[in-house]
Amino acid sequence: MSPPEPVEAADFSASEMMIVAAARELAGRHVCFVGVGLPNIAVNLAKLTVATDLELVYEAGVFGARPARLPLSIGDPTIVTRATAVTSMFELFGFYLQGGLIDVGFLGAAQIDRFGNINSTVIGDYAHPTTRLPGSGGACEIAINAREVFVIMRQSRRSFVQRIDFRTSPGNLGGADGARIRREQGWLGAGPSVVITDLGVYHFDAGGVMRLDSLHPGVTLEDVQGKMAWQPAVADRLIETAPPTAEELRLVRDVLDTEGIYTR
Amino acid sequence: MSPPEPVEAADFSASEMMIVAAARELAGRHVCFVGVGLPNIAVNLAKLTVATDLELVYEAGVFGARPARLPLSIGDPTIVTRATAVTSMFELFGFYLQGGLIDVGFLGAAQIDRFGNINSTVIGDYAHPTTRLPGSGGACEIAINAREVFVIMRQSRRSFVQRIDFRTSPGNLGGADGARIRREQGWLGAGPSVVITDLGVYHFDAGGVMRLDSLHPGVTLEDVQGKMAWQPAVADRLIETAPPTAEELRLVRDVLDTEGIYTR
Amino acid sequence: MAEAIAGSVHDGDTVAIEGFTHLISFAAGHEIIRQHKRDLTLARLTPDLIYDQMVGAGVARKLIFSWLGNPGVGGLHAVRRVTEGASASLELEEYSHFGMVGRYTAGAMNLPFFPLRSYFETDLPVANPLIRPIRSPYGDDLVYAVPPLEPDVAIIHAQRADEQGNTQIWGLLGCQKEAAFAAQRVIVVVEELVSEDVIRADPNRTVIPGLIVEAVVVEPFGAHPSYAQGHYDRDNRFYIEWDAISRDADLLEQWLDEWVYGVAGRAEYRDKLGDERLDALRPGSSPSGSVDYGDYR
Amino acid sequence: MAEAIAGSVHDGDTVAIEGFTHLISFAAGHEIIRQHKRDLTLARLTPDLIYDQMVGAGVARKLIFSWLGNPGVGGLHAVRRVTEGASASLELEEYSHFGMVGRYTAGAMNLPFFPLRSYFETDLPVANPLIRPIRSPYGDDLVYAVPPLEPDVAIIHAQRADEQGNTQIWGLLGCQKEAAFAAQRVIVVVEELVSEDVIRADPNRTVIPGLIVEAVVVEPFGAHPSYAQGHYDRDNRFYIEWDAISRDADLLEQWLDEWVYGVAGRAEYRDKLGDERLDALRPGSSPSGSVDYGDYR
Repeated sequence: MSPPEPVEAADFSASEMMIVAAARELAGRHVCFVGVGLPNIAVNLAKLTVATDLELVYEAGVFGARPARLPLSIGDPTIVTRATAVTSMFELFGFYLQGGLIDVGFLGAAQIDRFGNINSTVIGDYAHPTTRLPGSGGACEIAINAREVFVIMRQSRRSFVQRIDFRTSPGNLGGADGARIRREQGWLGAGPSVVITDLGVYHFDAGGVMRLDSLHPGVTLEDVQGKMAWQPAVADRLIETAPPTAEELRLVRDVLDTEGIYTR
Repeated sequence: MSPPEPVEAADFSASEMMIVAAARELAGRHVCFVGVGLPNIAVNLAKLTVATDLELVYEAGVFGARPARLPLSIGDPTIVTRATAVTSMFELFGFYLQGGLIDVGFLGAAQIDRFGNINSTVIGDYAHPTTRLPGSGGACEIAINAREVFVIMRQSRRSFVQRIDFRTSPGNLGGADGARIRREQGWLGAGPSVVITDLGVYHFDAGGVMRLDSLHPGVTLEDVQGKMAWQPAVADRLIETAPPTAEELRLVRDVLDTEGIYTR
Repeated sequence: MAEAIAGSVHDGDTVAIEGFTHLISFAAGHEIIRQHKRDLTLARLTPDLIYDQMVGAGVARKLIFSWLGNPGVGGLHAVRRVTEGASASLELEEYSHFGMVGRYTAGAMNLPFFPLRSYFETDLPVANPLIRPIRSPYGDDLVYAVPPLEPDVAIIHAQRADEQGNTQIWGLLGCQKEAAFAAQRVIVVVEELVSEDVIRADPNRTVIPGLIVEAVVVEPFGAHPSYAQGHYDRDNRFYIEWDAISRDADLLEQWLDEWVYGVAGRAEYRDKLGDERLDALRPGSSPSGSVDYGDYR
Repeated sequence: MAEAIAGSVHDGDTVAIEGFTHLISFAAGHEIIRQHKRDLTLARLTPDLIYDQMVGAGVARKLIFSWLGNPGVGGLHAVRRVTEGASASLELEEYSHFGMVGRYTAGAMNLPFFPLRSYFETDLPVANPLIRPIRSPYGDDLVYAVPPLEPDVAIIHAQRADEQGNTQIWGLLGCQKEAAFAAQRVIVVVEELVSEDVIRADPNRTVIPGLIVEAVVVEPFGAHPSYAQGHYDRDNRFYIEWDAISRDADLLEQWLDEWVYGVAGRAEYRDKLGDERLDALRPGSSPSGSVDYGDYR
C-alpha cells in the first residue's frame, strides 16, 4: 500500500471531515448500532478502512446489511435484501441492544451540555415548546445500553448549551458522579466517549467533562469558542485533525455517497 | 344425513368413550389448546362433528395444523407441514394463551380433588417423593389463562383424592371462593368445567364442587364410588352417557387413530 | 377498504397503523380521513407522514409515539403546528422506541406492565408519568415499566394473506405482530390475496394468524409512498415533497382535496399517480429460495 | 464436535441443549458424556431422553426444567432413580414452560426478572422460592416473576448455517433463539453448512446471528432420535425402546457403552444405525416456495 497522499483542506467539506473523523474513532470497535445519514456513511467508511471486521446493526431490525445503494431512510429496503438477519424490533432492542451486544451507538442532538447529556425532544417548555423536536426514538436506550456512544452534530451556541431544555438521553449526568450512577444502576453503557462536530473532536476527561482534543484543518480555538455556550476544556496538546486522505475521500464520494446527498 | 345407528356398549373401549364424550363437550367452542394423545383425538373428532369451526393451537407452537397422520409426539413434524402458522413458544404462551385467545385447554392429572385442583408434580413429599411425575409443563398457565379447562383422566382411589400432594394447576381452589379469587387476581380463566373419566362425566356446581352428571354405558354409581376417595355429589337427574355413534367410532378408528395407538 | 374502516374504526378509538418505514398503510389512513373520523388517538412508534396527514385533516385528538419526524427529511409540520407554542392542542404521550414496543408486547401478552432498562436519569418519566420505576424482586435492581397498550384497532399492511387473514410478511417486521395481538380488532391490508395453499407451504413466514383478523382488504400499492419489500420501493420523492406541502396549511388542504378527498379510493389514487411513476418503483428480483418442510405421513 | 465441546463446556457449567421435540442435539449431549464432563447444571424445558442419558452417565449435578418425561411414552427413569425416595441426589429447580421461556427471555434481554400471569395459588412458588410475586406499578395487579437464566453454554441444532454461524431454522422454534441470546457461549450444530449466499437470500429465516456463535459444527443426523424438519423424522421407535433400557441401570450402562463411549463420534453412530434405518426416516418433499425480497439499487 502506498502512503496516503496529503490533501489540502480546501478539498473537502465539513461533512466529509466529520464522517472521516468519526470513522477513524471506530478503530478497534466490533459491533455498531447504525442510524441513517452521516453515521451510516462513517460506519461504512470505517468498515472499508480502520475496522474491517465491524458488524452493523440497524435500528430497523437488520444485522449484517449489505446495501446495494446508499440507504435513503433508516428502513430502506436495500438494507434488507441480502442481509444476514432481519428481526423484529422487540428482538433488536431487547436482545441486541439491551442484551449488551452493541459496542458503539451513534447519536445526534439538538442540544448537548458539557457532560454529554443530550436533548432531542423540545426547545423550550415541554408542554408548550418553541420547537417540537422528534423525541427519543431509540436514543434514550442507546445512551444507556450501548457500551459507548459517539455523538455527531454541528456546533453552535444554540446546540452546545449550558443547560439542555430536556434530557432525552443521559450522558455523564452531573459529570464526576456519572460513572458511579451508571454502575450502581446497572447500566451497560459507559456513556459518551467522543463528540465529533464540524469544528473538531472532543473526548471526555476523568470528570466526565467534554474536552476539545482536535481542531479540524483551518479551524481556530476562537472559532470553536464562538460556537459554544461554555468555556471548553482544552487538551494540553491540542492537535489538528488529520485531513481526509485521498483514499478516504474517494471511498466517501465514489462508493458511499455517490450523489453527495449527505456530504456536500 | 341419516339418523345415527345405535351401537352396543360392548362395541367400544373405555378410551373411545372418553374421546367421544370429550369431543361432544366441545360443541360451541372456538379455539382449543391441544396436547398429544387422547385430547388430540377428541379435538379432531369434535372438528369433524360438533364443532367444525374449531381452531387448534398446539403447545409446541403451531396454529392451524393439518396433520397428514396421527401426531405421535406433541411436536410431531406432521403438525408443522402445511399448518397456517408456526411460532416461538414465547409467542405461543405469551400472545395466544396468556393473551386470552384460548377458549378450552385440556389437562391430564395424576391426582385431582373435588374442586378440580390438579397435581402432576409429585406423589409424596416434594423433596423426597415416592413418585416423581413430569411437573407442570404448560399446565399451570393453561389452568389460569384458558377460558375453561377440560380434564381427561382415568379414575381410581389414587387419582381422585381427598387432598392432592402438590397443587400444580389450580382448579376451583377451596370451592366457593374459587371464582372470587380468580376474578380478584385478574385470571382470564374460569377454571375446570368438565372432567371426563373412563367411568363418567362430571361438571362443577355453583360451589365449585365436582358433580357426577353422567355414567358411561354399563357403569354403575357404585363402580364410580369405588374409584374415588370422597363421596361424590350426584346430579338430580343422573343420566347415561349416550354411547358412541357408528359415525363417531368410524372417525376415531378409520380416520384419527387407524393404528389404535391411543384408543385400544 | 371503505367497508373495513366504517366497520372497525369509530370516533374516539385508539388506532395503530404500524410499520417501521416499511408497510405503512397509507391507504387505510386516507380512508379514515375520507370518512371524517374524529377524536382518534393515533398510536405508532414513528408517526411519519401518514399521521401528519391525518393530524392535518383533523381526525386526531392525541398521539402516542416515540419519534416524530419525516425520516431523512425533517419535521412533521402539521403536527408541529398543533404542538408548538401557546396554542398547542394535540395531546402527546411520549415514549422511546423500546418503550412503545414494550407497551404493545404487554398488550399482546395481557401483562399489567413491561419492564425495560431505559429512561434512567432522563426527563421522560417526568414528561410522561405513565413511565414508572419498578424494583426487581431479586435484589436491588431498579428498572422502568411501561403500561400495556391495547389499541381498539390495529391496521397492518402486508405482502400477502389468505381469505382467512393468515398473513405473511418479509423484510422489516417492526412491531406489527405485537400491535396486532394487542389490538381488539385487526384489519390486514395486502398487496396480494393468495390461496391458503401458498400460506400453508411456509408456515414459519406467517406473522399474523387469521384467528385475530377481522377484515382482509386487497390494495396493491396500498403502502405508497411507504414500500412493500419485493413489490415496490419507497417513493422518497414524495417524502421530500411533503416537507413543502406540510409547511403551509393551505397547501396541505389542497393536497388532501386532490389526493384524498378527491379520489374514491386507492384504485383512483394509483391511476392518478400513473403507471410510469409506479413502475419506476418496482425493484429487480432477489428470490429467497425454497426450503423443504418435508411431507410426513 | 469434540473440539467445540472441549473448548466451550467446562465442569460445573450450566448447559442448555434446547429444542422442543424438534432439533435436540443428541450429538452434543453424547460428546459431553464421552468427555466425562462433571457437575453440570442442565437447563431445558423438557429434559427428554438426552438429559436422561446424561444424568444416567453422571455428568449432571442439577436440572432446571419445566416438564420431565419421555413424551408420549412415560417417565425418565434415570432421572427418577436419582430424584425419588430418601436417596434423591439430583438437585431440581422447577418452573412451568412459560416460566422457563420467561427466564431465557430475561437472560437474553438483560432484564432482572420476567413477569408472567402464572403460578397463582399453586405450590410451585413454595417448591421453588425463585418464583416470586411482583406488584404492577399500575394499580393492584399482582403477577409472578422468574429470574433471568443465562447459561454458560447453549447448544442449538439447526437445519443450516454459514461458516460465520448465521443460522436458519424452520419448523418448531421452541425457545432456541432466547436460549442462545441468553447464553455466554453458543455452539450451533447443523445438518448442512451452506454458503453465506444461501443465508443472505432469505434473511428473515435467520434465527441466530453469527455474532453470538462461538462454534459451528456440521453433524448430519446430529439430532437423531429427535428430528430435523424436512431432513428426517423423529425415530419414535427409539423413544419407546429407551423406556425399557432406562428402567435398568445396567442396561443403560450397556447402552452407553455401545452407543456413546463405543463410538468415536456421530459418523460412527450413523454407520452403526445403518442406512436402512436412517433412510426410513426421510420424509417426502413439501417445499416452502420462494418469495421475492427485491433487488434495490
